[in-house]
Amino acid sequence: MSFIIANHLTRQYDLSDPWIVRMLTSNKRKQLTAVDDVSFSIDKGTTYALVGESGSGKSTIAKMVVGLLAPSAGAITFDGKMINDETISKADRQRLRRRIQMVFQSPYASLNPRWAVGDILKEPIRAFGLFDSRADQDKRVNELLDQVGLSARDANKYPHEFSGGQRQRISIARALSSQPDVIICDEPTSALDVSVQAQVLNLLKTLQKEFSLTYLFISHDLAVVSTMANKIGVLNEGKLVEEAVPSQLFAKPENPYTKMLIDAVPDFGKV
Amino acid sequence: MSDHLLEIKNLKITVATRRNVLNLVDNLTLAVKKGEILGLVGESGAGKSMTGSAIIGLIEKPVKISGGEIWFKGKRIDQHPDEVRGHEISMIFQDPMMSLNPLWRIGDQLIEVITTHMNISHQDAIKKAKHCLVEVGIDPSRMNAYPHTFSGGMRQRVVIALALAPNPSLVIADEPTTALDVSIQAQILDLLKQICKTRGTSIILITHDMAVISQTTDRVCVMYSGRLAEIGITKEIMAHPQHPYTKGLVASTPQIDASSFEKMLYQIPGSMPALDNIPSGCAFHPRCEHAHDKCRAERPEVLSNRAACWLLDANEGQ
Amino acid sequence: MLIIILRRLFQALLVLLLVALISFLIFRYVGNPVENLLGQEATVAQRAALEEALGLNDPIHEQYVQFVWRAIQFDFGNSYRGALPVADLIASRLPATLELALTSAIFAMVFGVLTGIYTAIHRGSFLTNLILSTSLIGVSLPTFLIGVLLIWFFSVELGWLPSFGRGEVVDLGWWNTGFLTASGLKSLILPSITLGLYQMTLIMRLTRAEMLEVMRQDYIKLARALGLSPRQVYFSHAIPNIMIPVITIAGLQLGSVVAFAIITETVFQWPGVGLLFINAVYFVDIPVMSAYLLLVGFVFVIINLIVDLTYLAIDPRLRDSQLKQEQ
Amino acid sequence: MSGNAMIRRFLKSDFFYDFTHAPIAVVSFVVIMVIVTCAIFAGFIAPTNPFDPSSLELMNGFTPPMQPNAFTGDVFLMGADDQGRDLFSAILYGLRISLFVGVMAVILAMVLGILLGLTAGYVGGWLDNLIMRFADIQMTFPSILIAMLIHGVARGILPPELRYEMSITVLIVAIGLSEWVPFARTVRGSTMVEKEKEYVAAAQLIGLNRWQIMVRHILPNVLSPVLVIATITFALAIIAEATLSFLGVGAPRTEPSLGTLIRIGQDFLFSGEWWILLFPALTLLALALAVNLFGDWLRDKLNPRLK
Repeated sequence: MSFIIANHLTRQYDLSDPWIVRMLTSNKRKQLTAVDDVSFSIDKGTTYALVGESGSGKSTIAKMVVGLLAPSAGAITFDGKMINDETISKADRQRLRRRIQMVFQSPYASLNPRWAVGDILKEPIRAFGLFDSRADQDKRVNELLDQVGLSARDANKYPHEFSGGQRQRISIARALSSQPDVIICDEPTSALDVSVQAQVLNLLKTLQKEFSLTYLFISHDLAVVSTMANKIGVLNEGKLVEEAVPSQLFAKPENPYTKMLIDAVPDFGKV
Repeated sequence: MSDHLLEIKNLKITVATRRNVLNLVDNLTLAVKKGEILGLVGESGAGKSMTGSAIIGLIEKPVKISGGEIWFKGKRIDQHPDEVRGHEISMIFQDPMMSLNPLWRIGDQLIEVITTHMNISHQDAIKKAKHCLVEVGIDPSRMNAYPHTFSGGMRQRVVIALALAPNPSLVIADEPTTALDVSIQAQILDLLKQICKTRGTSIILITHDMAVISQTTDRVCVMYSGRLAEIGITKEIMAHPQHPYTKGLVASTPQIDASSFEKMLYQIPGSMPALDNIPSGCAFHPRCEHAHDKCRAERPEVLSNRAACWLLDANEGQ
Repeated sequence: MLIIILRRLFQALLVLLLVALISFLIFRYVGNPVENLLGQEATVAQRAALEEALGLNDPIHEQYVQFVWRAIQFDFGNSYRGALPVADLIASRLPATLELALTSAIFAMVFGVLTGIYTAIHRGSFLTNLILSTSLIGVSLPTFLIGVLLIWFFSVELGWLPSFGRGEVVDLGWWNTGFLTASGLKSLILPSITLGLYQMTLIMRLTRAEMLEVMRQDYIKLARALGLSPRQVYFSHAIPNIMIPVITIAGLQLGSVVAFAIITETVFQWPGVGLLFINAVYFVDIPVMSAYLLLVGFVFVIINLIVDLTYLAIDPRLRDSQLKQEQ
Repeated sequence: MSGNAMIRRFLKSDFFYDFTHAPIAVVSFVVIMVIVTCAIFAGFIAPTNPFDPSSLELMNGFTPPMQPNAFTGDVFLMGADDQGRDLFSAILYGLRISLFVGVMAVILAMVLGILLGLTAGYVGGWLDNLIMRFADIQMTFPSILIAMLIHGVARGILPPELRYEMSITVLIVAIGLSEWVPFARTVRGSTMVEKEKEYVAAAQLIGLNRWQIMVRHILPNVLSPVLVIATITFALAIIAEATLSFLGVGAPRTEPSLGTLIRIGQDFLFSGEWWILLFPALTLLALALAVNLFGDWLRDKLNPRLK
C-alpha cells in the first residue's frame, strides 16, 4: 500500500523581468521549471531515494513533500490525505505536520545556535502538544538523546559544543521528537566526513527498523543511496528519468543519463 | 633520491591561539616523485590543505611553519617560497566559481600569468595562452570571454590552464572537484591524469574522498590529526590497508553495491579529536579497537616505510 | 544594458517624486502659507480669496501635481521672510555650496581611498595604527568643533588662513566662483577640510574593510599561488574588485556632503544654501525648507545615476543582461 | 538557565577572556563607566547646581580655572563661564542631558530599526521594497539634516509655548528617527541570511507562525551586529546632540548640554577665555572616543573577518 504518492508534481519559478521592462523590450515571460511532472510513490516502512546532480530539482521536491513549498501543479497524498490542500483546517494541518518531519543537509545551519539542545528538542514536543508536564518533556528529551547515541547531559549544551556528526544526530532527534511516520532526509550526510557519514547512515537504518519509519532520501551520491534505498528515482533537470530497485538500476540502467551518472562515480573496483 | 621532485621532512605547522599552540601539521615527512600523482587524503582537520599551502608558501599569520624542511629539486624552499611559486609549483583550489577574477577576461588572466613567469613577447604569450586553453579542452576563441559566462566545470578547466601556463613541474590540487557534480568531477580528474601523463607534471591531489584517490592517484598519503597515518602505492593501500584508520576509511566509504542496503556500513566509532585535545600517544587510539597500552603512551613512528601504527610493530615481531 | 539604465532612470524618478511628496507635505501642512503671507490682521474674506488663489481648496492630489509642476519650472514659491522667490535665493547661493562640496568631496575621496588601501595592505604597521587611531579621534569630534579648532589654530593663532566667508569671488554671470582668486582658494581650505574629514574617515574605513574582504577571496589566493607579485595582486586583482562597493558608498557619502555643508557653512559663515536652510529652520520659513529638501534629493539622484553608470563600466557581469538567469 | 549559571558562563566565555586581554577595550569601558557614574551622581559630586539661576553670581563670570576670582575669591576647578556658572558642575549636569538624549535616541532608533529590518527581511516582497527604498532615500540625507528637518517641522507644529518644554523630546525624536536606517539595514541583511537557514525551515515544519519564528528564532541570531551599531550610534547620537545644540536648535541655554556649553565657549575662544570651550569639548571627546573605541573592539570581536 503506497504511503506517500506524488502525482504529476510540477514546480515553476517565474524569472521574468518586471512588466515595465518586458513592455520596453518585448521579452516574453520566462519560467524555470525546477520540477517537471514527477510522479512516484513510497511504501510504508521503506526508503525511497531521489538522486540527481545540482539543479535536478531534488530539494524542491523535498520541500514540496513536507509542505514548505506549494506545487505549481500536481499533488502529494500522504496516508490518503492531500498535503498542500488549502482547505484543510489548522488543526488537521498541524496533525499532518507532526507525522512528516525532516533532517537537513547542514549540521551547522539546521540548529538554532542560540538554543540549548534540550530546548531545540522540546520545541516540537510543545508545538504538537505531545507532553504537557515539564517532567515528561524532560524525560522525552533524554529518551530521544539516548536513541540517537547522545547522553542526557547533552540537553544543556549548545549546538556549537558538538561536532558535525553529533549535530546531525541532534537534528535526527528533533525530527523524531514529534513521533513522525515519515522523515525526509535531505542530503543528511553530504557535509560530513566519511567515517562519521557511516555512523549517521547506520543510525538512520537502525531507527527505521525500530520505529518502522518511511524515508524519502535525497542525495547526489549514488554510492550512499545504494546503501540506503529500497527504490531509487533518478532526476535530471527536473524530470524523473528512471525509477528502479537498486539491483536493477545498477546492473542494467536503462536511461543514458543514469548510465553516465553511474559510470562517473569513482569506485575502488575500477582502479 | 634523484627521482624525488619534492621532499618534506618533519614538517610542523602550528597556530598560536590565545590560550595555547595547536599543531595543524605535526612531524610530517613525505616525498613526491617526478611525474606521479600523489594523493593526500584525510578528513576535515587532518592538515592536508595546510600541507599544500605550506609547500607553495601561502601560510599566513597567525599560522606558521615552526619546524621541518621542504626541499624542491635539491633546493630548500620553505624559507624562500617566492622563487618557485607559480613558476615551478602551482596550485588550484576547491571552488572554481570563486577562483577567477570576475572583472578580467580569461585570456588576459592567462597572459598576465605567462608574461609574469616567462620572458616572451606579448604575441607569443597570446599564442601560448590559446595553446593552454586547447590543452584543457576549451575553445581558444573564448579568450575574450569573462569568467561569469563559464560553467563551474569549465571554470575549473580555466583555473587548471592558469596553473599549467608557466609549465610548472608540480601542481597542488586542493579538493579540485569537491564543489562539482559527479559527472563533471570525472572529467576534471581525467584531465588531471592526462596532464600528468603527457606533460610529466607531478600532481598532489588533496581530497577527502577515498574513491577519488583510488581512481586517480599513483601513491597515497593518509593523514589523521595533522599526522601521517599511512603512505604507499594506492593499489596496495586500497587492497591491504595497514593502519586501522585507513582500514576504517576504506571500509566506511559507501560503494555502489546493489546488495549493500541489507547490511550496515562499517563505521569508525567516535569522531576526529579537536585540535586542542589531541590524545596522547597515537592520535587515533581512542577510536581504534586494537589499541593497547603502548598506543596510548607512545606516538608511533612510520614502520615498514608504510604506516604509523604500533600494530605493525607487533606483526613484524611475530 | 539599456534596460538597466532605463530601470535606473525610472527608479530615480520615483525617488524624486517621493522626496517631492515629503517636501510638499511639509510645505502644505507644517507652515500656514496664508497666515504667513497675509499676517494675522487679515480679514476672513482676504484669507478665503488667497486660499482660492493659491489653490489650497483643490483636492490634495491636484495640489501635489501643481506643486511638482511648479517645482519642475523652478517655482518654489516665495520665502516667508523678505518675500523673495525661493528659486532666486537658492540660485544665488548654490555656487558657494557646490564649490565647497566638490572640493571637500575630492579631498575625502582621494585621501580616503588611498589611506584605506594603505592601511589594508600594511596591516598592523605603525603608520596604519597611527592613521586608524587618528581617524577614530576624527569621528569622535563633532564637525563643528573641528571647524572651530581649525579656525582657532590657523586663523587666530597663526593667522595664515581666513576664518570666514568665501574671499574674493569672480562673477561669471550665471555663476560666481572662488576658484579664480587667491583669497577665494585660501578661503576654501579650512571649510573643505572640515567638511571632508568625516567623509574621508568613512571612505577610508569602508575601503579598508572591502580590501580586507577581497583579500580573502579565492581569486586572490589563486593569483598569489600563481606566483604573481604582491603589486600585481593588489593593483590588478584586488583594487578593481573593491571599486564597486567603494564607489557606491563614496557616491552616497559625497551626495550627503552637500547637505552636510550646513554645519560647516554655519561655522565658517560660508554664504551657501546650508546657511540659508539653517536660517529657514530658525524662522520656520517653510518654502525654503521644502525647496532645500528637493534640491538635496535631486543631487542624490544625479549622483546615484552616475554611480550606476560607473558600475557598468567596471563590472562585465552587469553589462550582460543574461547574467541573472544564469545565477 | 539561572542567573548565576549565566554569569559563570559569561565569565568563562571567550568573549570575556578577550575583553580582559584587550587593554583598549578595558580602558574605554572604564572611561565610559566613570563618565556615566559621574553624570548619574552629578547631584552629589557637583559643587553647585548650574541649572539654578539663583545660585549664579555674575561677578564670577570668566574666572579662569584654579585661580581665585578677583572680586569674590571663589575658585573653580575648570573655571567659570560668562554667567559665573561653575564649569565643572555645568559639565556634569550637561553630561546628564547629553547621555539621556543619546541613550533614548539609540533606543528609539534601535527599536524602530529592528522592527522594520526584521519585517522587511523576513516578509520580503513589496513591503521590503517600500521600507528599504525609504531607508535608501533617508540615508542620503545626513542625520543632522533629518534631525533639523524634524526639529523644524516640530517647531512648525508645536505651539510656541511648548517649544521650549519639548526641546529635549524633540531632540530625542529627531536624532532617533534619523539613525534607524543602519539598524534596519543590518537586521534586514542578517535576517535574510538567517531565514534561509534550515533551523527556520525546521520551525516552519512544526507549524510556528511568522511572528513566532521572527521573534523566537531569528531575532536572537541577528542581535550581535545590532550591539555594535548601537554602540557606534550612541557616539553618533551624542555628537549629533552636541551639533544640534551648537546650531542652536537643541538644548536650551538655561539647561545646557555639552553641545550648548561648547556653543557658549566658542563665542569666547577668540577672546582668550579658552577654558569655556576646552573642558566641555574634552569631555565630549573623551566620551565619544571611548564609546567609539569600545564599539570598534566589539565589531572586531563579533565580526572577526574585518580584523
